Amino acid sequence: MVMAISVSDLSVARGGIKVLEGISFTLASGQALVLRGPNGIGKTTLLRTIAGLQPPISGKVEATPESIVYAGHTDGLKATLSVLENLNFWAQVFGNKDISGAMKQYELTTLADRPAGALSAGQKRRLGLARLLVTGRLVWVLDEPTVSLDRDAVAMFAGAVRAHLGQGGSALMATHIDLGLDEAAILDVAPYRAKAPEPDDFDGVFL
Amino acid sequence: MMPELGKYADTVLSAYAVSIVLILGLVLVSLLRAKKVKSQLQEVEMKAKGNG
Amino acid sequence: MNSIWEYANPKKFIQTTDKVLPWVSILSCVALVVGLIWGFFFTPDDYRQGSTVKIIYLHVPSALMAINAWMMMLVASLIWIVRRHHVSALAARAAAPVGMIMTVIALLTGAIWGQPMWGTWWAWDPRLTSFLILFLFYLGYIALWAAIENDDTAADLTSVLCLVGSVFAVLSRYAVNFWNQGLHQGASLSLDKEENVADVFYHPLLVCIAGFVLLFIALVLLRTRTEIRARRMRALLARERMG
Amino acid sequence: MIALLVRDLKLAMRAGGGFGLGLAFFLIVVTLVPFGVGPKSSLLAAIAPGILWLGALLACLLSLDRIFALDWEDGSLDLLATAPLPMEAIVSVKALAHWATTGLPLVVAAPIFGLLLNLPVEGYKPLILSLILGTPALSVIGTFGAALTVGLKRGGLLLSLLVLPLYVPTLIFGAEMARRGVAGLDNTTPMLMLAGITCGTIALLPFASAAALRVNLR
Repeated sequence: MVMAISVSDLSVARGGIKVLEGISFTLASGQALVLRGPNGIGKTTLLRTIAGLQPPISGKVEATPESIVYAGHTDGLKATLSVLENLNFWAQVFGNKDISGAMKQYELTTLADRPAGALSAGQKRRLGLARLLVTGRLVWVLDEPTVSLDRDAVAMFAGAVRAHLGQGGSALMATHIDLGLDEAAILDVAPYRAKAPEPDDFDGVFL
Repeated sequence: MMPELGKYADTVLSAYAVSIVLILGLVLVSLLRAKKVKSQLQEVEMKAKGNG
Repeated sequence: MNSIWEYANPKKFIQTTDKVLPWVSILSCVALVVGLIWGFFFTPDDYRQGSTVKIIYLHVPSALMAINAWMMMLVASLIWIVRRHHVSALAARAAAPVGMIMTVIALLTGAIWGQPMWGTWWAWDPRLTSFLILFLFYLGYIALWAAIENDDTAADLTSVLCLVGSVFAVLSRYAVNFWNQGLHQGASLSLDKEENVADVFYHPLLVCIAGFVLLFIALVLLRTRTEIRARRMRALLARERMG
Repeated sequence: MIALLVRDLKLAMRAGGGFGLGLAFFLIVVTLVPFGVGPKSSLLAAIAPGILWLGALLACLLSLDRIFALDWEDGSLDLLATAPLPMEAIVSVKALAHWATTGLPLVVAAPIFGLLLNLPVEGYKPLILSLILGTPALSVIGTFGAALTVGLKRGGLLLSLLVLPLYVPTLIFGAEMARRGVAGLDNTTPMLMLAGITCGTIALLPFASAAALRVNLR
């Protein structure tokens, strides 16, 4: 079994304040892991840290370099570009050409020439998720991927994830919706909430 | 005791006045802020210790 | 094994400056009072500039400190970038307004001096212009600190700005020199003091410079302490919201 | 990288404002100057290089906050940061796209505006050359300012305050080069200095911009 991500004793901070600490898990290829936890606990921060957008306070994130692709709350779409152009752009950035599979998977073919600004919220999200397929990367790090998707679209997404896992990919996501992915492991991050430090500890980090 | 400043008295005196006002202003602002922040911190610290 | 970096610990810094700050303050007061009184009351007039020569006791030290303050900020920024000591970043932040006031004093005393000497409050003399640009750099630096909420982000970004700004400040200095040469001949408007500073003026000037240096140190120490406390207060408040 | 450049240029075209707004602003500045200083053609000719340089600088400044702000808002910047492009490359491409949409049109249009301001015939070559050499530096420096202020809600004014002092050397040497050219003097020194500043900023500043952007994405 190949390791996709290995996180050991990770602490992350949002706005200079530690929110989660002591998180360890491993994600093998072909596996999915769903992060659960109440709002504001730091799931987004954790995912951004794993994606390499921000440095951890302590601990390590190990992953094959250039294997992670991140998708956040926003889809990074340009309203004036068409669906095709948006997707083509991301495919080119990641050095790929073929986007037909992604278009088909998320049923975007009929929308191909529509400017992204004229899509509904759910359609935009589908386009955002289709971006994952054209990157050709193995590890998906997804933050609330199913927001504003209807039931059919959620099924589409679940199908895409399953196919991705089947090809040796892996997925790490924060979501509250039951995707119907029985094989996905669940990690509740609530117990890892950072404890407030002692106020007397007047140290280099001021707390 | 005032030295003879001649025709440039206004110039010299205004230069000294402006500079001294600015320096004293800076010192005063720094001191006041130092005092304010110090007392605020003490308050917050009391509260923090009280809670935890 | 007392390393100098020990003082980069905020608590240690406050403890140490508790003892140092009063002495520096008293010394700077003494030096300033002695230097300025010596300069103002007990020096003769210059044969060309008359009594306006007395302005150099304010103008030269403040101009020196305006530049040195930026240098100090540059060093502090580098220390923050390389070693990530919070006190260093906060010291840079604390020094900026002091440096800016020094720049203003240098500009104002220069303008006041120029009025009778050159017949105009302002001339686009290379030195005056450079100081105006330096003032703009200070403004931008302080504004950037004030605009960013997250302290570490602000420290990082202002450090980068300070580094880049330093390079551009030096470039501007040369550019301005070049630019003015091309238009008028700067010699008659030169602010060059060295040539007419005789010993009678020189000794009180040295005392004044020492006074300004000590004043700068005292103010920066005081303001850094304030910044450390403000920072800790924000951290405590944030912790409260968290818990 | 080419994909990013093409996308940015496409966006600038689609939005309509990209090429047009900067030029329109430039035109307005040039139109307003005679109202401010009087219609005497000799005076206008004397200040034409300076006005054109200032106009270029302000037109450039206007569009700076758009360099990263739009990509920041819609999340593209996060995604680009995790893409297989180094941040330095992203920043450089952004600066290039900005130059292509503001600097380049200004260079092309400068002769027409020079005409409006009675620029003497021998002034055109040095003016255009100085703009070609100088405007890339304006874009690169502006990108640095935009990277510093990208996360800020009301960064526009702060951006100007940060960037304008950094523009001083470029403006001085650029305008000086054009002015000396108009006066028929030797302008090799300012030309070399201008070229040096542009090369230096292009080579070094993207590293600072990339560092600032990384900090802002945290």
